[in-house]
Amino acid sequence: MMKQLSQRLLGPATLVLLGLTFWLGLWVTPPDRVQGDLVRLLYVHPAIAWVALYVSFGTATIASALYLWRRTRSYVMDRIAYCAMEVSVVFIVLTLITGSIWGRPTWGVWWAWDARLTSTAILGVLALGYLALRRANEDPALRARRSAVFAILSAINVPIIHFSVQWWKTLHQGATVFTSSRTVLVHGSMAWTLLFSFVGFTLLFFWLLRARYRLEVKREASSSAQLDEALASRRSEGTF
Amino acid sequence: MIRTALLVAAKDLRIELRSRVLLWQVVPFGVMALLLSGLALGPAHAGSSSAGPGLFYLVTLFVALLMINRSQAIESTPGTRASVATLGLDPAGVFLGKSLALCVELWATGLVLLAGAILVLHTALHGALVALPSIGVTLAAMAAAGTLYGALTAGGDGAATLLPVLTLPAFAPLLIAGERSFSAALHGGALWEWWVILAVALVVYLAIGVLLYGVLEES
Amino acid sequence: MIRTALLVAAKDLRIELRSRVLLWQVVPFGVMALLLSGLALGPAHAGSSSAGPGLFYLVTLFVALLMINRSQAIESTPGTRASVATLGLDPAGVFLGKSLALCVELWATGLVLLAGAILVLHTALHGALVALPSIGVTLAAMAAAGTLYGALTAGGDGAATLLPVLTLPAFAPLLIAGERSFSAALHGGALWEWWVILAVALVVYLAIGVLLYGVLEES
Amino acid sequence: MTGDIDVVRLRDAVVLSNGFPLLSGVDLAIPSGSLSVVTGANGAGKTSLLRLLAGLVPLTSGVATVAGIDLAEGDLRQLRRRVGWLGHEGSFYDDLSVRENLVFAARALDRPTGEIGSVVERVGLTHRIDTTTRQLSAGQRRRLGLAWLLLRRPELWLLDEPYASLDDDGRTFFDGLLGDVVAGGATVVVSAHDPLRSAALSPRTILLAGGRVVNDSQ
Amino acid sequence: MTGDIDVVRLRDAVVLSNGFPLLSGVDLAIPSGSLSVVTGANGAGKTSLLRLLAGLVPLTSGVATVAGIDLAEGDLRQLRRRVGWLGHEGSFYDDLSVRENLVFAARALDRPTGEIGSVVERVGLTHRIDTTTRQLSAGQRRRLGLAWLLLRRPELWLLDEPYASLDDDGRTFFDGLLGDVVAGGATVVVSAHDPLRSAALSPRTILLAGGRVVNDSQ
Ligand code: HEM
Ligand SMILES: Nc1ncnc2c1ncn2[C@@H]1O[C@H](COP(=O)(O)OP(=O)(O)OP(=O)(O)O)[C@@H](O)[C@H]1O
Ligand SMILES: Nc1ncnc2c1ncn2[C@@H]1O[C@H](COP(=O)(O)OP(=O)(O)OP(=O)(O)O)[C@@H](O)[C@H]1O
Ligand SMILES: [Mg+2]
Ligand SMILES: [Mg+2]
Repeated sequence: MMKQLSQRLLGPATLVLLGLTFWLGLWVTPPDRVQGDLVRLLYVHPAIAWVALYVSFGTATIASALYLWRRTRSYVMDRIAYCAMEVSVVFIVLTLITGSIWGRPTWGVWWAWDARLTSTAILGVLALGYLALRRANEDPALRARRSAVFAILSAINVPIIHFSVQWWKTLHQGATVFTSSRTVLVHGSMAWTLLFSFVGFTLLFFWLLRARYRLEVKREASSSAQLDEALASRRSEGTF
Repeated sequence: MIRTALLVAAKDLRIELRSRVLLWQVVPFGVMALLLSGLALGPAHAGSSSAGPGLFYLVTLFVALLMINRSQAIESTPGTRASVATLGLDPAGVFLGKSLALCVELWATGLVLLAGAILVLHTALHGALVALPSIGVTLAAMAAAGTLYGALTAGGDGAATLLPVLTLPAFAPLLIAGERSFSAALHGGALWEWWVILAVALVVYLAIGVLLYGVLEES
Repeated sequence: MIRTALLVAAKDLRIELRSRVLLWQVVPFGVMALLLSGLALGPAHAGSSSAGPGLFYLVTLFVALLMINRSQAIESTPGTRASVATLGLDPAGVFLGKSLALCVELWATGLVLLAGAILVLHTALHGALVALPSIGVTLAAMAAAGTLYGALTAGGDGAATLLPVLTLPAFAPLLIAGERSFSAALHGGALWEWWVILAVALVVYLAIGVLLYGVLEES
Repeated sequence: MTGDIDVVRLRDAVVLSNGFPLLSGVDLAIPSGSLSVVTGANGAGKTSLLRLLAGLVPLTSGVATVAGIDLAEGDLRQLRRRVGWLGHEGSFYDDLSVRENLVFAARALDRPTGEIGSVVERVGLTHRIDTTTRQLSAGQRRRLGLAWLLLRRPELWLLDEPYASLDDDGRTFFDGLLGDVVAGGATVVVSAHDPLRSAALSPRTILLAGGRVVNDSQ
Repeated sequence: MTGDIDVVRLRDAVVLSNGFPLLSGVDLAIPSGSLSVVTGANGAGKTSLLRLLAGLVPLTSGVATVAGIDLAEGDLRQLRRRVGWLGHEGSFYDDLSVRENLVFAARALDRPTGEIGSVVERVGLTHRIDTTTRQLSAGQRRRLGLAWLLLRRPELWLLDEPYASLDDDGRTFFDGLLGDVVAGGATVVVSAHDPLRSAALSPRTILLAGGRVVNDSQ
């Protein structure tokens, strides 16, 4: 009952929160002293990056680990990992795009050899590699095992991205939202907008994940309907 | 000759479309190599746009090696070689066809890599557009040379590893001319001479291929 | 586990010695690539010894890819896989053995390339010697990671092209750490932290390999 | 040895490859110590069945137990150690010689390498013992495959068209070998298009069509 | 058609590979329009002989003429166009389907692609016509090889162990095909370990041993 209700509410809640974020971000919050209206990207880029790195890649990694662990091994986990990784590609690309858009006016270039930028791009290639690896393996069990191992190996990159700003002391913004002292360095309406954007994009992720998962289940179901047909035609071979 | 060339090119491209090796594997590899080259050289070097053309060609070169390799691998499963040999295809046509298919694939990959260079290495968009024709010719010459050298190393053991050794020296002049003309397009300078060199190289490789490909095929 | 590892390593090294792919094909490729990278970047960049470590590692990386590829190709003729699978070798041992053989080969090649870097890129001899241990660890980590990723892509179609895509990003941190510690050895700077990162990477890859290699093998 | 009486037990076993059913529901029980021949038209599923039993292709649905190990859940590596496989392309490490390949197998199995000479003698490859495997003729490769199996002495022998490319001597030797193996208590499943020649062997014949068993002489 | 009466004429033909004599001096003449079976123990040199005749391995010494073309000096490509080859591994472009492979062959030979359907029908692959070659079973590959040859209709058919991995139907079809081919005036040389089955065919038998002819039924 609760589960159904929360599922039913996922879509509307996402829409409401994201709508609120855009409304607050574009019209209500003030422009920044230094950045001017560019600061409004603050309500998009960090939240998307957060979802790309932690929420979606994290989901994929945890699901993969659960698949590899014998006690929780099931294709449900494999499917979740796969769908999360696909959605993750979308969010990584969005991170790169919003970051580039922000970088052009602030740094004067679309791209820089900054450690965070490069490692984020590498994460994108890893996610694509994951999808390519799935394509190359046809046996479902082997595919699930191999891609799970690969997802876990790839996850090593996530902390590297996070700490890259400290380790390499480069161009990219240091921790602003999640500082080690956990005090938010922005205030008032901006803080609320930021909060909404994080929650909103996180909900968006789960919404997309659910949609993708259902599609995958449907695809598998339709292929199991095809299976009966395939079995019948195979059995009739050679029995003329 | 032309008919054979088209037949062979269509076959190679169809196999590529079927297996999607290019889309899923070679292109991401190129993008990755671009990122890594940038990293390996450190921000100081990579950022300076004077390194852009060099890196672009270096990466294209490695991608081309993968693709030449694949282009030969298609022909060299044990049985294929014998069955196809007995079709008695015109070697000049086979050469042109395989070059053509390789060229199309290289162009497609080259465009992606160029976009990457513009985004990642700050190569000026305008300069890149000016350089486009010279890049096209360079890649075409690479395709022709690669097909030639691919046939040279085909069949033997470890073809995959022998190929680069032979091909790299042959690519060196192309690489230099391509890089210089790209740089010239970016920073101004004489475009003509490099153009001529590249076009001559293309014609020479095509001519050698048409004349000698038959000799290279396993007897 | 150790017995299996030694058995497998001995077998791989013997096959390499027999076919001489390393000596005749991979090493010349590396040297050639070193020269070409120097050329592609133009005298201004290549001559400056600050690019030396980066180029050295970039070339080593591509050489390593060829060697990983070869290391997997040995196992994957259609029949071999089935026959060897029915020997039921301990996967952890197979992983260690193949890593060991690959590591030995990479070390040998690395030495040659380092000599090339000293000669061609004017890398300081003294600095190179100081960097030697860190290079050794980096290459060992590459061997372990490469074996792991090699198994990941084994058997599927187009394994040869999928391998680099998956391996390159994994090598990126190794490449950076290796390059930085090499640079530190040349120009002074903290060596320790890179050492630690590299050693941790090596241990992590070995541990993952020993634990999970069996999972990756074709069922 | 397994505790079971049946070495192979399949119920409604289905194997899919890219959505195509290689096996479309096989029911089969093979008792330990027996000799069975699997026949059927080209594409009937003989090779697929043997590969399933060897743990080389995954079971999609149904129940399958081989040598007491459940194919869906059990330890396939354990299983593979107990079966012997001779495929269409019985190839090994192409760059190693006949002797080196067998030494590798013997070491991997903790067998004394002293046996190798006599095994090679039995399959008639003594004059080619130092030839690189790549250079062997088709029949010689098949013989090397037999040597590999003789060294391993598996519980369950799975042989895919063993007659193909063996010469007359080879076939006679092979039939003799089968007799010995079965007499020794191991189980043999052979796929073949020709009936076995040896009159001394009276195998059970399993006929496949369309990926399942349509006739069974037992 | 050649002007010669003998399609194949070998005198003391030697083929070396890495210093090892695959053929150690073969004398042989095969008249046009005949059917010959090459037999011999494993490693006797059957495959090597057929590969020599197909122009796939170079002649080291001696004299060899096939279809009027001198193997040492003549245009091998010309020769290859006139022979048909079916090897141990009758494989084609693995990533193309049966149909696509045959279309490629037909185009390459300037044949109408309309024939393909009927050729595939004859070899019994109609239900697999759109299957990727990689996925075919061993016998189906062999059948595709036959289809390839039927499309080419060569002058000289060189078939290496064609029976291997064909099922009963396949062999019957194959024997019928051989009869037609020979009746049509083409020459066929087959290597085989089994005698051909069809009583209607009475081939000449050439026995090889140690890389040369030791017995010839003619
Ligand atoms: C292509 C360019 C860019 C990429 C790939 C990128 C990537 C990322 C990633 C991955 C994160 C999440 C880090 C984490 O939470 O551990 C992030 C956060 C952030 N980015 Fe960017 N970024 C780019 C450009 C920019 C630009 C130009 C700015 C502003 C000048 C910017 C400002 C921020 C801020 C404020 C955060 C939140 C930081 C925090 O609280 O940890 N980014 N970015
Ligand atoms: N993905 C696929 N799509 C369609 N058909 C497939 C696919 N994969 C395999 N097949 C078919 O499955 C069958 C495989 O059968 P298998 O190799 O087991 O046959 P077999 O009985 O060993 O035949 P042979 O006597 O020729 O060796 C073949 O008919 C093959 O064409
Ligand atoms: N380089 C080499 N060194 C030693 N022996 C070699 C070499 N190359 C080939 N051989 C031998 O040459 C012979 C090749 O014979 P071929 O393949 O023609 O035999 P075949 O009559 O077709 O045998 P099969 O019946 O097994 O197919 C084999 O004995 C093989 O071991
Ligand atoms: Mg079969
Ligand atoms: Mg033979």
